[in-house]
Amino acid sequence: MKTIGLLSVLFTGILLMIAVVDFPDWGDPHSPANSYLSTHYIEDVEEETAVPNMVTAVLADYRAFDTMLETSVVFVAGIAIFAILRSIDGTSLAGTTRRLQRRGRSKKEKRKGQGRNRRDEMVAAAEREAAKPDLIVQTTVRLLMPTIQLFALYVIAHGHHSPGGGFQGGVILAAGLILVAMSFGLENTLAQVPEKLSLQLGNLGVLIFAGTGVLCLLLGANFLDYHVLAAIYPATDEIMARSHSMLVVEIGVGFTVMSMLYLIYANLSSHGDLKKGL
Amino acid sequence: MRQRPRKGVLIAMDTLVMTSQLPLYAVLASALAPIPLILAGRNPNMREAVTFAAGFLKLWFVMKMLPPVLEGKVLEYTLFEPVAGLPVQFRVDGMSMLFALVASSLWILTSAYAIGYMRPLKEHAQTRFYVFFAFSLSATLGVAFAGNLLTLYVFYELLSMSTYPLVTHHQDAEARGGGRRYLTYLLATSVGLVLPAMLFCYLKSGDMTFAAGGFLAGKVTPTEALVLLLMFVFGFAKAGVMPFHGWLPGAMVAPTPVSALLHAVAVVKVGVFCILRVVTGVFGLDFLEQLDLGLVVSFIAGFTVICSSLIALSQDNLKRRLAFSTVGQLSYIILGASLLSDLAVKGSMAHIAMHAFGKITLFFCAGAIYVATKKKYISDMVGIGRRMPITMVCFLIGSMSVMGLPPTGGLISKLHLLLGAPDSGRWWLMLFYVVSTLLNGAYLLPIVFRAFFKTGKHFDAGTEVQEAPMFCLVPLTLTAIGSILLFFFPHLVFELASLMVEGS
Amino acid sequence: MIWQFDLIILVFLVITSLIALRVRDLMSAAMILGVYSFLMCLLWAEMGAVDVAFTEAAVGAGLSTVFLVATILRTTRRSSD
Amino acid sequence: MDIVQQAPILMILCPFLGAFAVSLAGLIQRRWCYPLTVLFTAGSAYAGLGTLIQVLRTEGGVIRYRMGGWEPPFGIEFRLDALNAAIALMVVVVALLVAIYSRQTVASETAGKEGHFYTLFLLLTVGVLGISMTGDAFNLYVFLEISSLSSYALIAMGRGRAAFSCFNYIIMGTIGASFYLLGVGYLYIKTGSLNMTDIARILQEHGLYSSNSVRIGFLFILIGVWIKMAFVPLHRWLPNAYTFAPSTTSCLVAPLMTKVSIYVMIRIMFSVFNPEFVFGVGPRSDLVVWLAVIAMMVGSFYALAKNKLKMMLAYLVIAEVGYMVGGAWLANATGLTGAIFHILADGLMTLALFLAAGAIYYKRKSYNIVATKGLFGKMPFTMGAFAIAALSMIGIPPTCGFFSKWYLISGGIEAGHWGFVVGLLTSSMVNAVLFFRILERAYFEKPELPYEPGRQGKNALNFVERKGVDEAPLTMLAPLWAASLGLVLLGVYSGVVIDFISRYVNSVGFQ
Amino acid sequence: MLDLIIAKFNYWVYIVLMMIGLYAMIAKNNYIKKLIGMTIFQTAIMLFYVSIGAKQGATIPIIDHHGDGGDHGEAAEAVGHAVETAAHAAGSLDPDAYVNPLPHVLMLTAIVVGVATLGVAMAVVQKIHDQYGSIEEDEVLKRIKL
Repeated sequence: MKTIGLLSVLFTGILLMIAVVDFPDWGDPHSPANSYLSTHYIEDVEEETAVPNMVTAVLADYRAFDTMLETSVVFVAGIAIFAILRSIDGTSLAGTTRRLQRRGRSKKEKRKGQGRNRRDEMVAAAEREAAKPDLIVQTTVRLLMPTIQLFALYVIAHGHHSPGGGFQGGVILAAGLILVAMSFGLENTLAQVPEKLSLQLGNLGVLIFAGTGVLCLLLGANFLDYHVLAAIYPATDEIMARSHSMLVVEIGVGFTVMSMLYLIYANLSSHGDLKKGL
Repeated sequence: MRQRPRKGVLIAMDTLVMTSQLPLYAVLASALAPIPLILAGRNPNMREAVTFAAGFLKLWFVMKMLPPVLEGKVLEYTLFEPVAGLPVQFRVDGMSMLFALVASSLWILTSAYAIGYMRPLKEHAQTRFYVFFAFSLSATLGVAFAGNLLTLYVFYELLSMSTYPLVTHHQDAEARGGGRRYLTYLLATSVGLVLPAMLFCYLKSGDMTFAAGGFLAGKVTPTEALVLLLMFVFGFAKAGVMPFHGWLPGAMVAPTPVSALLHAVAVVKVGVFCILRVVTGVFGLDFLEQLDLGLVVSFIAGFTVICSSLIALSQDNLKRRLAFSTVGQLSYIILGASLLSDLAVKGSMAHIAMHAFGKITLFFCAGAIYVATKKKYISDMVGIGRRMPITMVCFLIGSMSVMGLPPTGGLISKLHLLLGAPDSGRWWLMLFYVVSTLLNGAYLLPIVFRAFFKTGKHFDAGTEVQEAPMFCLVPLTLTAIGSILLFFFPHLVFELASLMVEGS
Repeated sequence: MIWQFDLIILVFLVITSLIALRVRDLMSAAMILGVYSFLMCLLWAEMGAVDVAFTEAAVGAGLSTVFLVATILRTTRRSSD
Repeated sequence: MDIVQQAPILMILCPFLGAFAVSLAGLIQRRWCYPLTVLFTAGSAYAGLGTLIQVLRTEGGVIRYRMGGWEPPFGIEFRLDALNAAIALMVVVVALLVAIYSRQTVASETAGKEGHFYTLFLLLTVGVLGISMTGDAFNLYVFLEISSLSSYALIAMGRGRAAFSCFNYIIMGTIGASFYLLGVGYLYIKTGSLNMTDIARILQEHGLYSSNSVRIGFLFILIGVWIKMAFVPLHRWLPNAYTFAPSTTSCLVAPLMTKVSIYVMIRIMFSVFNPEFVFGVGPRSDLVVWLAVIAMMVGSFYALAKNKLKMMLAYLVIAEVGYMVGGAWLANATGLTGAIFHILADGLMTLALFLAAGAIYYKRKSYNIVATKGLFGKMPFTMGAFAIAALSMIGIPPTCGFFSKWYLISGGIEAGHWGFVVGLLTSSMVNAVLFFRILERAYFEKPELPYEPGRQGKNALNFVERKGVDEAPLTMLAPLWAASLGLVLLGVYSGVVIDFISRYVNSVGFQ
Repeated sequence: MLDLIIAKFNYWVYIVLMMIGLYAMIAKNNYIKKLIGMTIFQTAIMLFYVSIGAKQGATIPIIDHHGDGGDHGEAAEAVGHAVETAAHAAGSLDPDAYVNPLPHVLMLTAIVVGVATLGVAMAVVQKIHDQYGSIEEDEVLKRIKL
């Protein structure tokens, strides 16, 4: 395996290096990539969409379809991890685990003797000790949480004008939840934000995105062609309609990303039974 | 070498092509029969009635096509066009007609015989048997009516598939082995040889429709033509040219009506029919003569004729002996075609019909003996003439037809074949025919002789006459009579055969 | 865009990636991967790709590491290579 | 809203929105998932028909759908021509049939997770459908990832070695997708565009074909899709992954994933690049055809050595990939036509075979070929359909397998590549041996259940042998027979389909 | 030659990173190590894309409003060096002043895809650990053969 790996890696590497010779210089403003599509985006983005952050504009409007699918990729990942790890009836997965672990351990014992096992136990005990809720951590998290969430909301809402948007905001929200789950225990967090709710939120997020698109369809334009939505928003022209719709869409992205990443963490850290986190 | 008259080509241009749905109906008559057959499956009488109805319906459709064909018309019907400019198409001409007539009339007799055979032996899954029987008849007619190579190939494969359940009807270890051999030979040759040959032809000539004088002339180099010809001759393994004859004795595990059908009507005849079609319709006699390729085929076929007759001599199982006899007789037909003379080709065509009647009689007799006495081996049949005189008389008639003795139809076709040899300028090829006729006699006549004039351990002087059931007896008598009738009235057969040679 | 700065980060990237793969303790590897991601995020920010850098900081250096740690705690910490 | 104009997007929106509807329904009442899935895939199939008709009617045979109304190189577009309209329709039809079929298998194999299963099922359909419809190189990558991620999950839900083989699949799949992404990046750095048509135009106008990075970009895209389609020697991940997946998953994944990768390969080769460039350097195309021949041999002979029905079929998928890649690389129009037609034909064949295997598993609780013993008596309808599919796989007329082979062999002869012709014929024969071995067992032997070490205990005890005919339920038989009859119909009407496909092939511009 | 190395050093390093990641994916025995390799591999490709979009002397792709905010909400903070306000008012920006936003958009997507794949892969690793009690490839293979 090592030789095959090395050979194939060398092969790809050499190929790629041959190609690099042919590349335009790094940072060349007049390379084809920097002078064709990007010129259009840079020059016309504000006129066409009224959003100064080009990345947001391209992400949520020109290539909004990509973004919608990307959101659903997160959704797929959440569902996928759930489908793989989660044990519904609680017997099949857990049962085999225990049996196999026992078998595995007995083999290990035979091979390496008792000492290793005792050390394992000590490590486990230390881990158990460390896993106990810590007052300092909890207080800090209590203090931090509102700031984190506020910042996340700012990132989502202000994505038009500064770096950020639905993704980043959603990830920060999820990180906040995960922080809580780590310091207060997963069960406590799940009591506040249950699994079902986050799944529903995840669905809701993509549906907000896709729904905006379908609304455009219903109003007679192509999918995700926001300009027709001017008919719905009060007092906006077609260009501002794009800008507003992008915000709506970003909020949808934020919902999905937050809830799905949170769910992924919940499943991964609790090994699919959602009982005990890290 | 004598130049063949060019008349045929001229006639071909004059022939009227007529669109008609009759060929389709004739094929569908048996292809759709399985539906009522399955529905009536629980009631044997009803089921057999359906079979007969389908048989007569089919024969009627075929007969309806006879007058226009005799007038020299070609009936055409396009089914669908899978490849642009290359439809799956029926074209009914004299040759198709001859084969279709033989097949559809013998189907009725075989069905009747099947009743007499299957019921007393209490065979299982009889409905399935009749269903696939009907399917294979459809495929046979499809081959007969095929207007181009593609169609021919399609129905050829369908025939292989639909006869497989028949061959392996007993579903035991022996049937399994035989069936496996059957499919291995047929599929390997058709996929491995015919398909590429066919595609090569198509790519070289851009055509596939059978035409008088063929469509390959001038399109391929002599070497290519030789390879293609060999691929076709060996590829249509149903014709049993050695060394691809191995499936035939293997397929003897089938119930006798199936063997009869395989040997006399459907499968092997389809093989030689295909070769005849390819020789006349794809290469064209002129083209082959020009390249002098007939001789190669002659030798292959001649070798098979002699070899198979010798093997037949050593067989004790009656059905196996008949099987090897069939292998030989098939190569007669191919040998005739390879002579490339009008006379011989006509004879080949006629021999399909003549041999069909003769050989089916023989198989029917073998089956009847099995039904009545459960005897399979020739050594056990000494003196059986006392027990089953009618059967054995018919057996004698069948043998005579196969050997080509008067007053049976076999004589007439064999005469044509024989005379075809000097006609093509290779009189010494007659040797093959003469030697093999003698051998035929050597392996068939002793059976009859010993049946009547000797006493064996099973049948002594005191044996009472106890024939097979009527359903067995009547068909075999009818086919035997048919063989004799063909001696006196061979006109229709030859008219159709000459239509083929001249018009095709 | 300051290429000297760029070059230094790139060198560190290669070093961290190699260490992340060499270390036998998976937990350390996960942490070093976090460092790697953070360096990558710096690099992108320096190249003007602020949005990407932001996302990488949150996702790569943050969540990925958490996921890795979670899995390592749920399976085993040691690696044979 | 003009329904006809919007047909392409509706085709993809149906399963997309359906996925979320099913996901929500799964939270409330799991019974609703199945009918909803069928409903949404049926809607998609209906829209697919509409799209096809629209393509047929349009002047020039190309319809374009702009996402968000933006001009193509700036926004994303769907671009449907004769090539992908047919393939997209095949995809939705397969999805619909599998959806109908899935009722019992999903309930029994992934009990309690129906909602998630169907959500992933629909998203996988979205991914595959999107790959076949989009005209944007990067959008294709996103779709590729959606389909991959959902197929990872669907496969990992299986039993036995599923997780292990799924991990290998993830590693290989990620390498494949990343290589594709890398290749697109290389094209982007030279052309500055992501739209396929636009890339093709720029390559042409600026004469970039001789550029090394364009060539290597092309190569990376190729290697990427080859990994995705399990082309020899990159095929090792496939058999295990397909074998241990739940049967519904393999029914959906096996006919779609590899075929769609082949579509991507053809699209990149002939729509983004052109034959002149692709076959410009002589020995290279020859080499690929030889690889394809090896793929056929490896697939067929390994399949022969396997005693698990599904494993066998999985190896056949590898062989079939060889057919199609070889056909596309024969460098002539006939071969390409054959390859494209074979995508459709093989999609249906593989579907029918896997459906039958699933039905057998459902009734006999084993994939071992011993379990097929005597099945003609037990499950006559399932085996009948299986036999038709097997005949198509062997290439017996009038099934479509024959006609696709017809074109492939013609292409091989035309190109003078005898190795390919012989390889294809050999592989057909091996297929014949393979399938008749099973059909023989099913026909001649007495029904019997194999002893499988892993399946003793609870499951084995639950199995009660019933007397007489013990056929799969109608919801499984109906799609199975639809697929099998589809094979015959596709064969009979192959003329029409080929006509349609040749519109694309003619536009490619072979000399 | 030196020119070549200096002008494109970013690309060289990305190739090195990619090779490291790819090698780990193929050759490492530990599943988590493979996944770490996968992350490195993917980020290397992202680095490549972002490098495509880099421009000498350009600023981040957010249009800088010098006090003319008003209708478009509040003005963003001034970042980087100045952009001609006059040119902006006329509606035509200098394309050389901003880096190419398109690769950024693409890589945002790629990052998300990367983390999604990582998550799914880790779930599978946990399942493998359940079944075979190990996350070393050779150990798992041994268990399967048993």
